Formats: sequence, structure tokens, C-alpha cells
Amino acid sequence: MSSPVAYVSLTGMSKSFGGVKVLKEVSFDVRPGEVHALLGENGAGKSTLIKMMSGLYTPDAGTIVVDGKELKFSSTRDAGAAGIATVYQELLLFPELSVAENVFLGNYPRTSAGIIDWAEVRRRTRDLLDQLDTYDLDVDTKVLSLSVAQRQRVEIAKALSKNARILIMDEPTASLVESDVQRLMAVVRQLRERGVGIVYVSHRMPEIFALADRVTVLRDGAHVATRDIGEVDENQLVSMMVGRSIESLFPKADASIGETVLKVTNLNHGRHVRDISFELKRGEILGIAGLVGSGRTELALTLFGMTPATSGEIAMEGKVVRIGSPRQARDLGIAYVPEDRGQQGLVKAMAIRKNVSMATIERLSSGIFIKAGEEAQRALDAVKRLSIRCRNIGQPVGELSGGNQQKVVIAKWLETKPKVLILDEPTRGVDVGAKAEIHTIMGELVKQGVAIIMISSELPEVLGMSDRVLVISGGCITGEIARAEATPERVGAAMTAHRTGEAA
Amino acid sequence: MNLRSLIRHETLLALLLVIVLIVLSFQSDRFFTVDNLLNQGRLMTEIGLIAIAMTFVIATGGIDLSVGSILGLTAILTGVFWQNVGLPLPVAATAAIAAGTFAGFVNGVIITRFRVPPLIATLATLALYRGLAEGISQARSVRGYPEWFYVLGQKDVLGVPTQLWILLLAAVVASIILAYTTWGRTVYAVGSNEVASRFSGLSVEKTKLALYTASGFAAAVAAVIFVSRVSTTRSDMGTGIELDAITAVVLGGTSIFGGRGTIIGTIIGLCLIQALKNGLSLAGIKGDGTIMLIGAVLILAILASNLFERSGTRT
Amino acid sequence: QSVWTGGDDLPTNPLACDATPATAAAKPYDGGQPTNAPDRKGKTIKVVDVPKLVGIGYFNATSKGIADAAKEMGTMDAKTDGPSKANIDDQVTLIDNYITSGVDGILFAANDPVAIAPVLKKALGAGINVVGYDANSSPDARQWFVNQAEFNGIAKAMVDSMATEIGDEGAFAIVTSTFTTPNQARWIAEMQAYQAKCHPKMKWLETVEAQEDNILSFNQSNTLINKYGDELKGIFGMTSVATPAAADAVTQAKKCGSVAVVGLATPNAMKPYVGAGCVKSVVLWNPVDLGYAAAFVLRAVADGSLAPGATSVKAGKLGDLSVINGSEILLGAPTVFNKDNINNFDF
Amino acid sequence: MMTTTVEATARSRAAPQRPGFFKRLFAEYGQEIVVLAAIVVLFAVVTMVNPRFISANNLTTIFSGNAYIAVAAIGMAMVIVTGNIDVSVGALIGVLATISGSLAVAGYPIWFAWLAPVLVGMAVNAIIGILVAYARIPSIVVTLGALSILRGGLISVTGGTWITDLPPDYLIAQKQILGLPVPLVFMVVLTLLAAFWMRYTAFGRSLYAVGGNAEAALATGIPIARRTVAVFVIHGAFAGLATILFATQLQVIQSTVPPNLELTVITAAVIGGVSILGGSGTVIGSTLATILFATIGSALIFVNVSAYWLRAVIGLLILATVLADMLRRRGRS
Ligand SMILES: Nc1ncnc2c1ncn2[C@@H]1O[C@H](COP(=O)(O)OP(=O)(O)OP(=O)(O)O)[C@@H](O)[C@H]1O
Ligand SMILES: Nc1ncnc2c1ncn2[C@@H]1O[C@H](COP(=O)(O)OP(=O)(O)OP(=O)(O)O)[C@@H](O)[C@H]1O
Ligand SMILES: [Mg+2]
Ligand SMILES: [Mg+2]
Repeated sequence: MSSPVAYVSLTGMSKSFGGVKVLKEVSFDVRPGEVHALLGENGAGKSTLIKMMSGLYTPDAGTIVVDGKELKFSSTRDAGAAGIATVYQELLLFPELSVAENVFLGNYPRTSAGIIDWAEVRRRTRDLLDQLDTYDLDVDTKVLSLSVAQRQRVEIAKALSKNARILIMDEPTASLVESDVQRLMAVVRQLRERGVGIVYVSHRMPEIFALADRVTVLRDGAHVATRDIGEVDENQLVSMMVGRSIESLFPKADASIGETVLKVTNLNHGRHVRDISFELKRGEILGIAGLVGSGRTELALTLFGMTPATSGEIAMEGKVVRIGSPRQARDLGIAYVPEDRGQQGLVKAMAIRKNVSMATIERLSSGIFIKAGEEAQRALDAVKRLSIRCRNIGQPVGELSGGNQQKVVIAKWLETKPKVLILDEPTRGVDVGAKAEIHTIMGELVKQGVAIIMISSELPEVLGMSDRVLVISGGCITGEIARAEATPERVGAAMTAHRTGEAA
Repeated sequence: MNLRSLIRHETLLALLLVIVLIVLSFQSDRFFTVDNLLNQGRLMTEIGLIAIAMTFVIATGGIDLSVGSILGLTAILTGVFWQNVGLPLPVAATAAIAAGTFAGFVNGVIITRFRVPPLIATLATLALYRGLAEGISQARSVRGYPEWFYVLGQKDVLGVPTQLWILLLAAVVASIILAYTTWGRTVYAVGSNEVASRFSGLSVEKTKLALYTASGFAAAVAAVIFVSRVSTTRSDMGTGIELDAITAVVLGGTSIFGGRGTIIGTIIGLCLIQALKNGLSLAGIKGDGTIMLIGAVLILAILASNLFERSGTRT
Repeated sequence: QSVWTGGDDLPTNPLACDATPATAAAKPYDGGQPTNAPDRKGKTIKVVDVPKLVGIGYFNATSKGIADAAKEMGTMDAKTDGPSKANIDDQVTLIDNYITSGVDGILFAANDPVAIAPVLKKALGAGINVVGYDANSSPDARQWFVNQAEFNGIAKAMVDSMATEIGDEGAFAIVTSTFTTPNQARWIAEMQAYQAKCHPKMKWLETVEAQEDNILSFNQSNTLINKYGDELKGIFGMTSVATPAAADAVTQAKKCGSVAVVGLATPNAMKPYVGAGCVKSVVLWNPVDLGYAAAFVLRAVADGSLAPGATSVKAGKLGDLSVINGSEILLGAPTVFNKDNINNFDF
Repeated sequence: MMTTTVEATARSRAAPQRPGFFKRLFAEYGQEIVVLAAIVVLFAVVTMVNPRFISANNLTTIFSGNAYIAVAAIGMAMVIVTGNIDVSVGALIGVLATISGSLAVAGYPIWFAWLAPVLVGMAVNAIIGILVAYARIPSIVVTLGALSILRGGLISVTGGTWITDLPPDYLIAQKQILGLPVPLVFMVVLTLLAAFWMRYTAFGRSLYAVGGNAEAALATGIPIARRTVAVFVIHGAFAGLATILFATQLQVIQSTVPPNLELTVITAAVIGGVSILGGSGTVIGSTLATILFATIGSALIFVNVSAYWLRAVIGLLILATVLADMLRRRGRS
């Protein structure tokens, strides 16, 4: 069904930011009815290419030909008019506006009088969300009260609403759990059947092989290759991306598991943390699995003191403690790498150096004065140890690629020398290379005796990395499975289980 | 980019100040004299103290519109405590400063506890504190302070106006705090991304509370200096001073969105405004012409540094 | 509520209820003196006039008077520069700048008598001649003050006018700028003393603030009319902003004739209301004359022809003005404008 | 734990129930309702003390005496919704009033004297808007500068003379339409029009987008810079309309405007529920807030609050409204 004639083709696209060339004469095309995967490490330039295709950035050089006509996009509106719709990597939504309004903003159905037909807006939003199998979203709620995954759906609904000829999806599955990924892939296939051309960016290999017709690989802003999916295998793709081959995707390091550091008993907070009890030992990686909205993040936030527990007990190294704020948690040796790194993890406008020292700034001070030399030294060490790719430690974090930003957040928390490190979606939106690096870092940490709690929506990651898997559903623990017994089936079953019998 | 552009704005402003000083001293030979310049320092002390505290507040992305009213309230209380309550003047002034500081603390509580945006909170307390000043004063002014009290506002120490020493000290201490201490770092971090600061274990609430309290304190100290300078208290003292202070702060390069700004910038901004007010007046230009020019300088200075910054970095 | 408690704590000095003029106690000169003032006799002097604020009709008029006088004398180079808000700080700063720039004379109308004193003393210390008008400073901070009308004289004129219009038992309210404005506060205090003494049965309802804001003055007047209904017989406007606004409120409420408006105002602003018969009498001295007199006094001081102990001073077309209270020069009795004479004035 | 099952089932099946009408009304117009409630309570209490409070005359004073502030606050609310602010509107109204009055006195047609402030307001604010949108200077900086320039300019041009001898036909604010005072009609009609425009037109909605998330607005294809200029121009038009009411209320025009008028207007907008961070709020709220302030001012005189304490009580009431809103928001989340 995929026609060999491209609907959109880009030739010689180049773009620089502040003198740094991030895209060098890249060519790329999309045909109707195909899924064209765009691959590359973090910072390879995928999002930049996409933003030029959708009119958000103006290219420094290069031509865009749509349906045989050369076009210049001066805003996303032009691209929209040419039939190109985009789901961006950073969810670009309006927090104060309702779901329905977000979907149709700038594109409202009108009544014959020319005014916005709100009833129609709501009805069509409902339809679109139904198409995405999303029944748990009220179209009138404000987006600010939605979780990341729910926002992702709103973004997709928004792109679908435009009936585009070309749909660009920049890491749409980054924040989705397995079952949602399947649902999304079904939607993508359905669109492909309808003749829509899809540009699909993802760091998850299985999705690529399940969906894509063609792949294009970028490296350091340059075009490496474009192939039919049948012509390549995973190893080839990975080595095209990173310029070398990656040994193992989930390198589980063997660490000796020690005594209990953290013991949680009957912990409660609101509707999403209910009666949680578990133990965590030194050198152990405890994976937490669960569906979107199951309350994994809430649990982490409660342990970290952001939303202090309303009842229950937390004991660190045998001592019962009260954690009322992130500050207290930090001082007790608990570190938390949040899932939303842009908002919660980083101060994007600040230099790498200052971000790395942020959680330890008191320790880096004599009296009230910051020891600038030591601060810089530590940042340099961190950059080297975690191989963070940057110009220098004075570079604002916001300019780094996703994976490198994530490493900065991890570096910040490693500075606190935590006993318990909670990682919430540590590899979301992180490329294969960086992902392996982060996993390696985790391995080194447990060897040093750090206890890690890893929340991840990527089941293979949970299974591959964890010593033990805790499954959460509806805010309750529905399963605790040792590494040996942890199969996708068992974990998956626990994820959808409900603790019904225990009605209070 | 961040640091570089900061330096750029302040350098630009300093250059502008130098040019203004040179041009103005050609306009009037009485302008560039030690006496006159020191005297200008005396006149800008109250705004200066408030602007220094305001720099911190704005750098966290906040604002404090109630400073003028706190100034008025503290001034009235100084008089009332001294004359009506009968406290010795130093005690009365201290108590009034404590009250003004408390007013700032209340701002902080409203902002951090009840999560009211600073602009709204301080708009409300702007009305409240001024109202309290009027109510307490019953429209009477307190005069006839002892002679020694005027040392603060009208006399010199080592040839330099007394209050200018206070301003200098405050500026030095504040620059050091903002640039080199954990507290200063927290201010910038909160101003750039409050959520991430909280997630990093910084004490966001405490910092903000302290800042608004400090802002109240600065306004209160300014009030006592003001009373000493003009020898009387009136409930309308300091009306509109908030906008003057904010003008100096933003002219000095502090971002109204938070996350950046320096004390040196604020001080240069202050000096620039004061030099224009004074120098143009000496050059025979009337007050209304001067305020127009200050308005234009504010816009043009920020415009110029925007252009510089943009030509250097992004597209 | 009804009693006025604002303003300062200075004693009041109500005039006699009939037309007996006050017998002013002779007082020695209590003004200040410039130190080492150069001999300015006959020389052209540079003078700055710093009113309470610029941008209102009243001070435009005084400024015009000063300019007229300067032109007439030919030996005075005068300019007006004032703060844009009636703000003690800006006024002090402005005067300070003019001291530095080296003027020979300063004319001022103080926003606060005490707050302005230090800077005026500094001017005297720099050998500058300092003369006030309209609103006084502490006496020792200036040389002379041109008094447009004594507070008790204004008070008498106002209260008597009101009594004539609404009778000796009528109820009235007051709209003023702010309770802290010194002149207004003094006038109200004197009015209260005079009313208690000479029209004891008049009912003093309340005093409201309306800044120097004419719409607010209008709203406040309306609120008073609405609140008291028929009880309210008269409104005093204490400023040249409040009086026309009060008159407008009465006009628009169709209460002309049943609510009297008496107040201080410039004739130009009041012509429509006086012309329509809604306002019978407006009290004011002629501010152009006030400025004119102030300029002549300053010239006389600079020339040395007005020295401590003098009992009168020549002020151009105004003739001889007499010295009162030691160091004040009285402009004369306030003018009461009415339908017959208001069109003769243009300020 | 029963609830867990119920939730899970609900999620997998049909759409969740839409919350009831009142709940949605409260969620969407919470602050407006708080302000309205405050007005109603004030009226009830003060009328009990003094029934004249609710007389037609007093209602006229309250509603139309401050209508010009409400009209100016409409434009201000729009500006704040886009995440900007304007501290120069007070000075602008002074300039516009002088222009309008001078034209009327100089014998230009009355309609022209009315139109001029609107046009000039739009032109001045177009410049401000361009500086904000294209030169990327924060609006508070531009308008602080504009405040100085306009205020200084007004004084140096007029020297502060008042404008008198206005032609009677010019004084539109003193007239009535269908027995209602013109300022009241102006205020209500303009508020409703603006509210409708902001809710039911794509252009109006785009203001929320610009203020809510500029980056996302750009990605949605909304021309942020053009919208920013447009919103300032519209605000200028409202400032012009406010000027007409301001200038024609009395038979003289005072060229100095009420001190701190800009703060009054901003306060009205934000107390009315416009989020100072941009992206939410309505002009109905700003108008209600103006009425609330007018009611408070009048009420305090009616209940004989000592005039010295008047401002303190007003401040306290403003603070109470702000805190009530915050508590309401908290209760909701
Ligand atoms: N606005 C910007 N300013 C400066 N540099 C930028 C900007 N946007 C992107 N870059 C830089 O351009 C390069 C390419 O970034 P881009 O976001 O296109 O990468 P990507 O392939 O999408 O990575 P990821 O997989 O992490 O999303 C990176 O080095 C990034 O730091
Ligand atoms: N800011 C918020 N306001 C209101 N509800 C929220 C907010 N954040 C999360 N929730 C809700 O809380 C529930 C638990 O969310 P949480 O983020 O803990 O889930 P999770 O298991 O971590 O899933 P994921 O991180 O994949 O979204 C969800 O129903 C979500 O909708
Ligand atoms: Mg990307
Ligand atoms: Mg989560």
C-alpha cells in the first residue's frame, strides 16, 4: 500500500544553534501509507529535523518539497496546511485549558454563526479519545491535573484531530507502559492503512521492528543511512547509531545483597499510596512495575517527602524516621530522580556545574560561602564519570540532549552519596547508548552498596535489571516477585490485579 | 550564555552611566563635584535599600509592591511609639523596624503558606499597610525629634552622608550573599525553576519567607532614615516608591521572570537614574522632562542589551 | 464621627462671629536668614518656584503670577519646576538640585512644613533667599511667607457662607483631599472651632477623603448625598478639585437648591455651576496675585528692602501688603466669587 | 478498598460522568462567584444598617461612578491573560482624556472627540505591544518606561491646565439610555461582549493559549507576537473607551489622573480571578471586582467606619477575598 513516491521530501537540511551545527545537510522523505522510523542517539538531531518539517524551526539551508511543490514553512500553521501534524517530544499543552480545548485549539469547529461550537468540540474530543481507547479522561478537566501519560494521549488526539496526511510522532511511547504502547501501535497501523505517512521516533528497538517500513539513522546531525526494515537487523541499527556495537541491553551486575536499609510498613498517602509495605536491602535493585496511574510515582514522592505519608512507618537502617520534606529525605540518604526531568529534575537555565551541586550545596560550602573550586571539580568529575556530553560545565543544562540531561540529574543525586536511590523512569527518552550507560552506572552503584528502587514502564528493563519486582496496582502492592520467578506473564497479571477481597 | 549575558548587561549599563556622567558634567560644572555626588547618595539611600532587597525578591520570580506602604507604616509607628507611647526614641525606632519587618513576614506567610502569587498578595497588603498607617496616625504627623536623631538622615560621618554608609554596607553584604552563598544560589534556583528546587531539597519556602521578611526590613530601615532626613512622619510617606525601586532593579538587568540579576546591576541602575534626575535638573531641564527621559532610558537600555544578547547566541 | 480630630495639634483661633477683625498680637520677626548672601541689590536674580506639585490649575495660576511679576520687574529670571505628585520626597530632591545648581532665590509651597525645613535651611545656609507662599514651612527655615489668607479667616468665610445658605441648623459634610494635607487640615480645624463658637446648632455630619481625584470626589459626594438623603443640606469642598466635583454631583443628582455647595475653588472650574445657579459662592484668594506677591516679596528680600522688623512691603500693582505674625505677609481677605463677579476672573 | 474495584471498572468502560452543572460552574467561575458572593453579602449587611444603601441613586453611584475603571480593567484582564501586564494605563488615560477634551473644546465634531482617544490609545499601545512582542522586552519594563514618558509628557504639554467649557453633548457619561446611566450600560455591554469574544472566538481563545504556554502556542501555529501586539492594541481601545467615561463624567477634565490608577485597574483584574501568570481568568471577574471595590468604598461610608481606618478595612477586605479564593482552590484539589 505504501507508494514509492514521497509526499514530503527534505533535502540538504541544515541547522545551527549559536554557532554549533546540529544538523548537516540531512535528507529525508516520507511516503503516504508508510511508517518511517527516525533513529539516532540523544542529540543526534531527530527532534530538530522534525521541528523544521513541522514549521517550528526555519532551516538554515535545505528545501522542503510537499506533493511536488517546494514550500517554505514560516509557522506550524503552514505545515499544518500542507497536511503535516506533529506530536512533539516535550508535550506542548496548555495546562490551564481543558482537554477538549487543548485538542482543538486553533482549529475549532464553528457554528454557522462563526462562533466556537463548544458542544461539538467536546463531542469530537470524546470520539478521538475513544479511538485511542481512552475512557478515563473527562474532556472538561484541565490538563494541569493530568499525569504525563494522560497528557501524551491528549497530544496524540490533538494530532489526530487534524486529519493529517503526514503524522510526526517524536517519541510518543516514551512515557507509555507496555499495554499502552500496544494500543498506540494499533492506532499507528490503522492510520497507515488509511494512507497516512508516519514519521516515528523511538529509542525502543522492538517497536521499530514491529512498526516501521523504512528506517533513517542520524548520527551527530548527519544522515547515516536510510534502509527498508527488512534489510537491517537490530545490531546493525545500533552500530549505525552509536558507531559501535552495544554488548548487552540490560547488563545486570552481580552485587552482594546486604542488610536492610529501608523498611516501609503500611504506608499511606491519599488514594494512590495504600498500605504499602516492603523492605529494601543494600546492593539491591528493586524494580517497581505497574500501569500508568497505578501510583508508583506517588509512592516515590511519599518516600521522598514531597507528599508526606499520612500514616504508616518508614525505617532507615532500623531507625524509624519521619520524612516531611525532600530536604529531610535527602539528609537521611534518600535520593529521587524524578520522571519529569524538565520540570522537576533540572533548572534548565542554569549551568551543569550548578545543577550538579544543587542538592549538596550546603555540604560544598564553608559557612555560608560556596567553595567554587570544589564545586567545579566535582562537576568535572561527574561529567567524566557519567560521560556527559557537553561543551563545558558552564553550559546551561537546557542545551543538552535528553539522555545527557538525565545523566546530570543522576549526577546531582549521586553527589549526595545516597543510601537509597529512587529512579523514576530513568531511561525514558534516552537512547540505547546512554541507556546502557545508565544501566552500567546502576550496576556500579549497587556494587558500592547503594540500594536502588527503579520505577519503569518498560517491562524488559524492569525484568532485566531488578533483583526483585514489586508490582503496584491502584495504589496497592499486588505482587512481589523474585528475579528468578519474574516473567512478563506473572508481572503483567499482577499489574492488572485488584486487591478486592480486602475491603476495609 | 547566562553568565555571559549577565555580564554584558551590566557592562553596557556601566558604560552608559559613564557616558551620562561625562555628558552631564559638561552640561553643568556643579554636577561632577564630590559634594553634589555625595549628596545624591544621600537622596537615593531609601530607594537603594529597598531596591537591593527587591533584587532578591525579583530574582526569585516574585515582586513586593507593598514596600512603600511598609515604609509609611514604619515611619508612623516610629513617631507613635516615641511620642504617644513614650518609648525612648532608639527603642521606638527599633520597635517600628521590628513591626515593618513583621509586615514583610506577613507578606511571606501569605505567599508561601497560602500560595497567593506575590503580585496579588502584595497588592492587597499595599492597601492594608497604608490603611493601617493612616488609621494609626489619625492624620497627625509627629515632629520635633531630638537633634541627635538627625545624624542618621542629615549629617555626615567621615565626610560621607551617614545613610550612604548604610547603603554601601547593605550593597556589599547583599552582593556577597547573592553571588557567593548557598542562599544566593537558592534564590537563583528558585527563580529559574521552583519545582526542581524543591525536588533538590532546597528550602524554597523558607527562602522566600526570609526574602519577603528582608524586604520588609529594608523598607523599615529606609523608613527610619527617611524620617530622620525629613524630620517628620506622615502616613503618606513612600507612596509610589515601589515602582521607582522596581525600575532601578529591572534597569539593572534583573529578569522580572526570575533567575537572574545582580546587586551591582541594581546599584548601577540606581546611580544612573539618580544621575539623570540630578544632572538634567542642573542642566536646566524640568522634572517632567527628566522622568520622560528616564522612561526612555529604561526601555532603550533593556532593548540594547536584548539585541546584544541575541546577536551573540540564538537565532 | 462628627468631630474633626485630624490634622495637627496646633491651637485653633476662631475669629469673632461678627465682622470684628482679629487683633493680631505684634510678634517679633521669627524667620530665618541666609548666611553670607551676596549683595543682589538691583541685579538680575535667578529664581526657582517649587510648588507642591505641577499639573493642577491652582499652581498653574500661581506660576503665572510669578511669571507676570518677573516680566514686570525685568530683573528676575523665574521658572517653575515641581514634583508630579504632591510628594514630600520629590519636592525635597528638586529643591536640593536647585541649591546645587546655584539659584539666587527659591519660592516654595510646602507639602509638609517640617519635612521641607532641612532642605530650606540648607538653601539659607548657601546664601539663597527663601520665600514661601500658599503652604508654610517652619518659620526658621525660610525668610518670609506670603499668606494668602489666614486659616481662621477662610474658616469664617466658608462657615458663614454655608450658614447663610442652609440656615443655622442645617447639616453638612466635607469632602477634602487627604486628612494629612496641612492646609486643608488646618482649615477644617478652624472651621470646626468657628462653627462651634458661632453656629453651634449646625450639624457636622462627616468628613471624607477624595485625594486630588475629581471622579473620586464626585463619587464621594454622591455617596454622601445618598447616605444622608434629605438630612444633608450642604457640602464643603476643601480643594479646588473637590469643590467642582461636589457641585457636579449635586447637579447630576438634581439637588441644586436643596444641597448647597460651598468651597475653595478656582473660578474657571466653577463657572458652569455658578452660572447655572447651583453654587452660590466660592471662596478663594486670587492665586495669580499670590504668585505675583511672592515674586515681589522675594525681590524685596534680595534687594534688602524687606528686612526683619518691617511692617509692610510694596508688591507692584497690589500695592502695600502688611506684615503679620512676625514673618508673614498677608495677601488680603479671600475673595468670595459669585454669579456677579465670577466672569471677571480667568484662572 | 471496595472503591478500587469500582474505579477500575469505571475506567475501562464508558466515559466518566460529567460533573454536575453547578460543580462545573464553580470550577470554571470560582473566583467570579467568590467576588459576586462578597458583593451580595456586603449589600445585604449594609442595607440592613441603612436601607438607603440600596436606593436607585446609590446603585447608580456604585455601578456607574467606577465604570471607567471596570472598562479599563477589561483590557487589562486580556493583557494579563496573555501573561503580560501594563502599569502605564493610568497615565495613558490622563493623556487620552486631555486629547479628547481639547478636541471637544476646540470645536471638532463630538464623535471625533470620542473616537480620538480610542484611536490614540490603540496607537500608543501598538508601540508598547511591538516592543514587547518583537523587541522581547518584558511588558512590565516597557510599561514602566511608558508610564514615565506619558506622565512626564502630559505635564510638560498641558502644564496641568484643566479643560473647561466642554460642550454639553460631549458629556455622554452624564446621559441615559433607556433610563439607565450610560456608564453602566457601557460597562455591562462591553464586559459581556468581551467575555463572549474571549470564550467563543478563536482569536479570543488564542489569548489564553499565548498566556498559558507560549511554546505550545507557537507549536499550535498561533502567531504569538502578532497576538501580543493585538492584545495591547485592544487594551488601548478599552483604555480609550474608559477615557470617554472618565472625561465626560464631570463638566471639567482634570489632566492629572487619580494617583495609582494603574494599580487599581490591575487589582481589579487580578482580584477578579485573572491569573497573574497568564492563561486563565475572565473579564466578568474583573468587572465584578471593580464593583466590589466600589461597593466596599461606599459601604464603609454608610456603616460609619471611621474615615481614618477606611483604607485599612478596604485592604483587609481585599486580602480576605484573595485568601478566600486560595482556600477555595485548595479545597478543590
Ligand atoms: N534550542 C536549542 N538551542 C541550542 N541547542 C539546541 C536547541 N535544540 C537542540 N539543540 C541541540 O541540538 C542537538 C540536537 O538536538 P535534538 O533535540 O534534535 O536531538 P534528538 O535527536 O531529538 O535527541 P533526543 O533523542 O534526546 O530527543 C543537541 O545537541 C541539542 O543540544
Ligand atoms: N498533578 C496531579 N494532579 C492530579 N492527579 C494526578 C497528578 N499526578 C498524578 N495524578 C494521578 O495520580 C494517579 C497516580 O499517578 P502516578 O503518576 O503516581 O502513576 P504512575 O504509576 O507513576 O504512572 P506514570 O508515572 O506512568 O504516569 C494517576 O491516576 C494520575 O492521574
Ligand atoms: Mg528529541
Ligand atoms: Mg510515574
